[in-house]
Amino acid sequence: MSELTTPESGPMASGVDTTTVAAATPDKHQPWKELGLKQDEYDRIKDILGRRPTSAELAMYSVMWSEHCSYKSSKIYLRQFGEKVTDEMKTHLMVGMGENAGVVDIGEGWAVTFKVESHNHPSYIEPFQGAATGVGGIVRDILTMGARPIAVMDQLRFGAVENPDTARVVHGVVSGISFYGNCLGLPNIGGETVFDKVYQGNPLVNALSVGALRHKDLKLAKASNPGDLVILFGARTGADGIGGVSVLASETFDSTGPSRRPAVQVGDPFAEKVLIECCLELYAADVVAGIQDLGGAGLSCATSELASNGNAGMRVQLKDVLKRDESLTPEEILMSESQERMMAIVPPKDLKAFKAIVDKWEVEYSVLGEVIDEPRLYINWGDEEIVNVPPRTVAHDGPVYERPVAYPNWIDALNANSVVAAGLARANDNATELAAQLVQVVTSPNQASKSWITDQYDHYVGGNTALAMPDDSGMVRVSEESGLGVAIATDANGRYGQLDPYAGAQLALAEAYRNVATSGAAPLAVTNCLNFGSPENPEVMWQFKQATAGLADGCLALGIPVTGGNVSFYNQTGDVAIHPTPVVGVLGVIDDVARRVPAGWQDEGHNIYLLGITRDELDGSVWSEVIHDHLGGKPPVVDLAGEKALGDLLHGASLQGLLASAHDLSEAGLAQAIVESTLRFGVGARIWITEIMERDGVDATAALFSESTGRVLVSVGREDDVKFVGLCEARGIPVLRIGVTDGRGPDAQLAIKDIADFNLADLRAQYQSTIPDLFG
Amino acid sequence: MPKIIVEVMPKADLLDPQGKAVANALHRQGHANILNVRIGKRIELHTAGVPTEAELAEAQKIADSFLSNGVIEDVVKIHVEN
Amino acid sequence: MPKIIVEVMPKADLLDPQGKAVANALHRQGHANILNVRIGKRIELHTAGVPTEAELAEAQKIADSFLSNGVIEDVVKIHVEN
Amino acid sequence: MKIGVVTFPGTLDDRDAARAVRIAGATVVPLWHADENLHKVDAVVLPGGFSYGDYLRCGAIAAQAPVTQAIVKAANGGLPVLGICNGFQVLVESHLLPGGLIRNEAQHFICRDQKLRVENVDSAWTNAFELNQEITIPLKNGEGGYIADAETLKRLEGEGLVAFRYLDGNPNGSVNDIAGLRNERGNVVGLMPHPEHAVEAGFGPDTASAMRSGIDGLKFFESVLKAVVNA
Ligand SMILES: Nc1ncnc2c1ncn2[C@@H]1O[C@H](COP(=O)(O)OP(=O)(O)O)[C@@H](O)[C@H]1O
Ligand SMILES: [Mg+2]
Repeated sequence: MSELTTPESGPMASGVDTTTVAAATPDKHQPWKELGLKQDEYDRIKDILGRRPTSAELAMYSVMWSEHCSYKSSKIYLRQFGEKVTDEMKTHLMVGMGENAGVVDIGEGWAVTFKVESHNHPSYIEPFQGAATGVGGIVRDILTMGARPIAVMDQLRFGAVENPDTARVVHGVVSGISFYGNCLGLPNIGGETVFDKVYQGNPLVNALSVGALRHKDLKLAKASNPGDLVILFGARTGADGIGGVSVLASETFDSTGPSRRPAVQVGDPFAEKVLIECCLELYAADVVAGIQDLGGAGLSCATSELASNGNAGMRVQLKDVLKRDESLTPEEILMSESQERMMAIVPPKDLKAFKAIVDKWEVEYSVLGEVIDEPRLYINWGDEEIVNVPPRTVAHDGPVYERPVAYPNWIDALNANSVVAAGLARANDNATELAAQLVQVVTSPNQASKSWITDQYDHYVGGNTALAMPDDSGMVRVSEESGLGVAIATDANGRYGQLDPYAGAQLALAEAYRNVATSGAAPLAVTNCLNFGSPENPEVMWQFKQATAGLADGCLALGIPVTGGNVSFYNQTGDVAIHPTPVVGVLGVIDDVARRVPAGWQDEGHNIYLLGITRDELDGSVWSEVIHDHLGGKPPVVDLAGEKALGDLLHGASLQGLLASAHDLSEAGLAQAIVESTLRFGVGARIWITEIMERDGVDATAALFSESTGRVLVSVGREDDVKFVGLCEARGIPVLRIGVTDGRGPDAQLAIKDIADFNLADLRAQYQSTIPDLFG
Repeated sequence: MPKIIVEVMPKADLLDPQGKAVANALHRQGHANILNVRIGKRIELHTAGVPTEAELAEAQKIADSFLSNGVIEDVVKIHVEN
Repeated sequence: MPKIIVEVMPKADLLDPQGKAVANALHRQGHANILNVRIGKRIELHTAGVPTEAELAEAQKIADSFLSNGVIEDVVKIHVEN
Repeated sequence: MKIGVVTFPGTLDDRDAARAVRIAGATVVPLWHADENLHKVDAVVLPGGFSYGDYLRCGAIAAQAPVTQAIVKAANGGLPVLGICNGFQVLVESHLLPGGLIRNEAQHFICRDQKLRVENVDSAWTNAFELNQEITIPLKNGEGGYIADAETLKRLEGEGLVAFRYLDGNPNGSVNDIAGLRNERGNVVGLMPHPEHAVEAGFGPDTASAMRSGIDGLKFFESVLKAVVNA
C-alpha cells in the first residue's frame, strides 16, 4: 500500500499525506534533516503522535521547534528573568514574560506594552524588505495585546564603514525602516547605530515598538471557549518566506553569501496600517475573545499557540484560507510567512459585528474553523485530515537543551591586554593633540551625528512626541488630558560584551536606565533582544549564560522587571561570532511630559555640573578604538546602587524643576557629552577639567574620554544652584561645577580651558558630515 | 536618441502591494475584467549611437546586477529603440 | 495569462530625479556610454481571456486617466501579451 | 464653525489635523473616504499620510474616492480646502492645483524642521500671516519635489499663486523652491510641510526660546476661521 499514494518526500504534488496514510506508511523517508530537525527531535515527534508525522505535521513541528520559535537553547537561562524578582517589582506588571509582549501599568487606568525583536538574518539577505518586515512584525506583536502602537525604535549594527558591502546594507535597512514605519504613522523616537567589522556578514536589525491601552482593553492570545470561531484576516496567504523561520533564522549561513537566496517576505505597510485601525475597532466593539498575530511560522504558530494558551483545541479547514496563489500546497500554507495577517477567536454571536467592521476597512477574512473542547488540533485539507496533534507539544513543550558551556580561554589574554598593559600613548601634555583627538573621536562614524539616518524617519506623526533623536531617550505622551507619558531608551555595547558578557549586559542596562532617568522619567520595566553567535558553540553559550545572569541580577538590583524580549542566535559567519550584543531597553513613566528634561544647553549663564566620579576607565572605550584600534582589558566598573541613587536624584531634581538640561555620559565620555550638549541647540560654553583631574586623580585623557558609569552632565539656572547642589550633597551624589554656558550665534564657542576653543559652526559641520560623506 | 529599454517586474510569487492597491482601485471603479495588476519599472538607458552588441551585453549585466534586485525582481525584457 | 501592458514615462522635459540618480551611479561605475537614464513604470493588467477591442479601448482610457498623470507623465505604449 | 478632516485608508495625520482644528477653536467633523457628502462643513482639511499606500502615484488613488469628488465640487464653489503633504498630492492629482509632485531629489524620505517664507496672504488659509513672514514648521515627505512645465510656472509666479517658498535649503528639489500653492480664488491651498505639527508647545519644532515650542502652524487654522466668518 505504501507506494500507492505518497510521493517520496517534500510537498505533495498529487495526493495528500494524511494521518491515515502516515499511520500506514511508518517507514517513509521524510526530509526532517533539511527542515532543521535533529534525529532525536524527529524521534520525539513520532513518540508524541504514536506514528510518523504527516508532511504537514512535520512542517509544523520543524518550524515551531526551531531555535527562533522554541527558544530551546535559551529557555533555561531566560527563566531567571521571571525568578529573580521581588514582589515589589511585580506590582506594575499586568502581563509578564511569555505573552506576545509584556504589559505594564502606568497609572490613570493606562497601561503600555513594549518589546524589541530581531530581524537580523533576513535583513542581510534583502536589507530593505528584511528591515521593513521587522518593523511590521514587532508592531503586530504590540497590536495583539490590545494596544494602539504609538512609537517605534530601531537598534542597528552594521559592518565596517570601509567595507563595500556595508553601504548596500545601510541603504536598504534604513530605507526599509523608514518606509514601513513612516507609512504606518508611527513616530520613530530613537535607536542605535553602530559600525564594527564583527557585524560584517551579520548585521543586526532590531526593532522596538511600544503601544498604549486602557486596562480593560487588554487582549490575550488564547482560544478557550469551545464553539468560538477561528478567523484569519488581513492579507492573503502567498508564497512569501516559506520555510523562512527554520532556514533563515536557525542555520548559520555559509560564507557564499547572497548567492544562496531563499524566499523573502515582502511587506505592505498600507495593509498593516489598515489592519491596525481595523483591529482597534474590533477591540472597541468587544468582538474578539482572543487574538494572535501571524509572524514567524505563520499559521502553524497561530493555531497551535492560541489552542495551547487556551487549554483547548481547534478544528481548522485549511482549504478555506484565502490565497494569493492557488498552487500553494497545504504544507506551504502552514509555513507561509506572508505579512499583515492576524488570527481572531470570535464568538459566533459576534460574527456579524466582526464582519461589519472588517468590511468597512475592506479587510478580507475567512472563517477557518472553531475552538473545541478537546486539547487537540485537527487540520483538514478538504475531507482529508492532515494534522492531528496535541497543540501544547507544538507550541510549548518543544525540546529544551542545556547546551554545553565552556569558558573561552582567550578571554584571559584579552582581559590582560588593557590600555595600560598595551602602553597606549596618551596626549595629556599636548593640548593640540588632545584637541585633535577630541575631534577625531566625536566625529568618528559611531559617535558622529546620526541625523542622516534619523532624518529619514518621521518623528512628528501623532503629535505626541515629547523627545526623540538626538535626545537621550524617546518620549511620547500617552494621555492628552493629563500629559502622562513614557520614555524609552535602548543600549548595548558589543565591545564591553566581548570583554565581559556579564558586565556588558549590566552596562547596557545601566546606560538605558540612566538615559531614561536623565529625561525626567522614572524607570519601570525592561525588555531585551539578545544577539549572539551559535548556541552550538560552548563558548558562545558561556557568553549567553553570563549575559543573561548579568541582566537578571542587574534588574533585581535596580528593582525593575524584564517584561519580555527576544533571542537571536547564529549571528556568525563561519566560526566567527559577533560580539555578544544584548540590546536592553528600559521604559520609564513620567506624570507630565511637559516636565521632560532636554539633553542640551538652552540658556546662557547656566552652571554646568558633572555628577559622579571619573575613574581611569579606557579599556574597551571609543578612545581606545578610534585612536589606537585597540580592544582589551576590562570594561568599566558597574555600580547599580550608584545608578539607582543617581536616577532618584535626577527624578527628584526634575520634579522640582531644577534641571535646565541633563545628558548622560557613556561612549566617549565627557568629551562626547559636552559636544552633544553644546551642538543640540547651538549654545556655547566654557569648560574646565582640572578640578575633575585633581579630585578624581585622573589625567586629561581619562577626564575627557573615560567611560566610567554613573555620570551625568546637567545644567542648572543660577537661581536653582544652591538648592541643586544641596540636593546632591544630601543624597551623597558627587557633584562638581565644570563650566558655564554662553550664548548662541555665529561666533558661539565651546572653550575647553587649556585645551582648545572650538567654533560651534565648524564643529557642527564636522560632526554632521561624517555619515553623509560615507553613505549620502 | 537610441535607447536600451530594460523592463523589471516583481517576482511572480512575491507580494506586489502596489499592484494589489491599483487592482483594488480598478475594481472599485467597476473594472471587474481586470483580474490582477502588477507594477514594475521601465528603465530607459540613452546611448549616443545605436548600441553595439558589446554595449547590449553590458546593459544586460547592469540590468541584472544594479537596475534590478534579483532577490525580489526579475528582468523580463531588454530591447533597443532608436 | 493574457495581459495588457501599459508603459508610462515621465514627460521628457520634466525632472526625473530617480533617473538622474541612477545615471550618476552608472557614471561613477564607469559606464560613460550611457548618457542619460529615465525611469518609468511597466504596468501589467491581467485579464481572464485574450483582450477584446473594447477591453483594449477601456485599458487605454484607464491608462490615460488613472495609471498616468498627464500633467507629468506620458503613456508611451500599450500592448498585449498572451 | 465646522471643519471636516478627511480620512482615507492610509491617512496618518488626521488625528493631528483634528487636534489643530480644535486648538484653533473650531469643531471637527470627521469625513470618511466613502462619504459622498460633506456634512455641511465650512472648510475641509486633507491631512498627510499615505492614502491607499500612496501606490501608483501619491494621492492618485485617493483622488478617485467619493469624498474627493465631493470636495472637488465644493472647492469649485468656493469651499476652503487645505491639503497638507499627501493632501497636497491629492489636490494636485484632482487638478484643483496645477503641476505634480515627484520623488525627492535625494531619493529618500526627509523629516526636518523647515523654514518657509509666506509669499501670499490673500487666501483662506494664509490671511493671518504677514506678507513675507518667515515661519518654521515640520516637513516630512518622500515625494515632495514640485514640478510643472515652464508655462504653468510662469503663470504661478506671475499671478502670485506661490503661497510658500522653502528658505535655508530646498529639501526636495522643488522647482523655484515652491513649498505650497493657492488657487486663483484663494480658497484652495496645498503645501508639503505640516502646519498641524506646529500648533502645540512641547510638540512642535525647536525655537530659540525653548525645545519644541514652535506653533507657527496655528495661523493656518486661525486664517480659515477669519475667512469663514468674513465670508
Ligand atoms: N538607527 C537609529 N534610529 C533612530 N534613532 C537613532 C538611531 N541611531 C541613533 N539614534 C538616536 O541618535 C541619538 C544618539 O545616539 P547614541 O549616541 O547612541 O545615544 P546614547 O549614547 O544616548 O545611547 C539618540 O537619540 C538615538 O536615539
Ligand atoms: Mg545617552
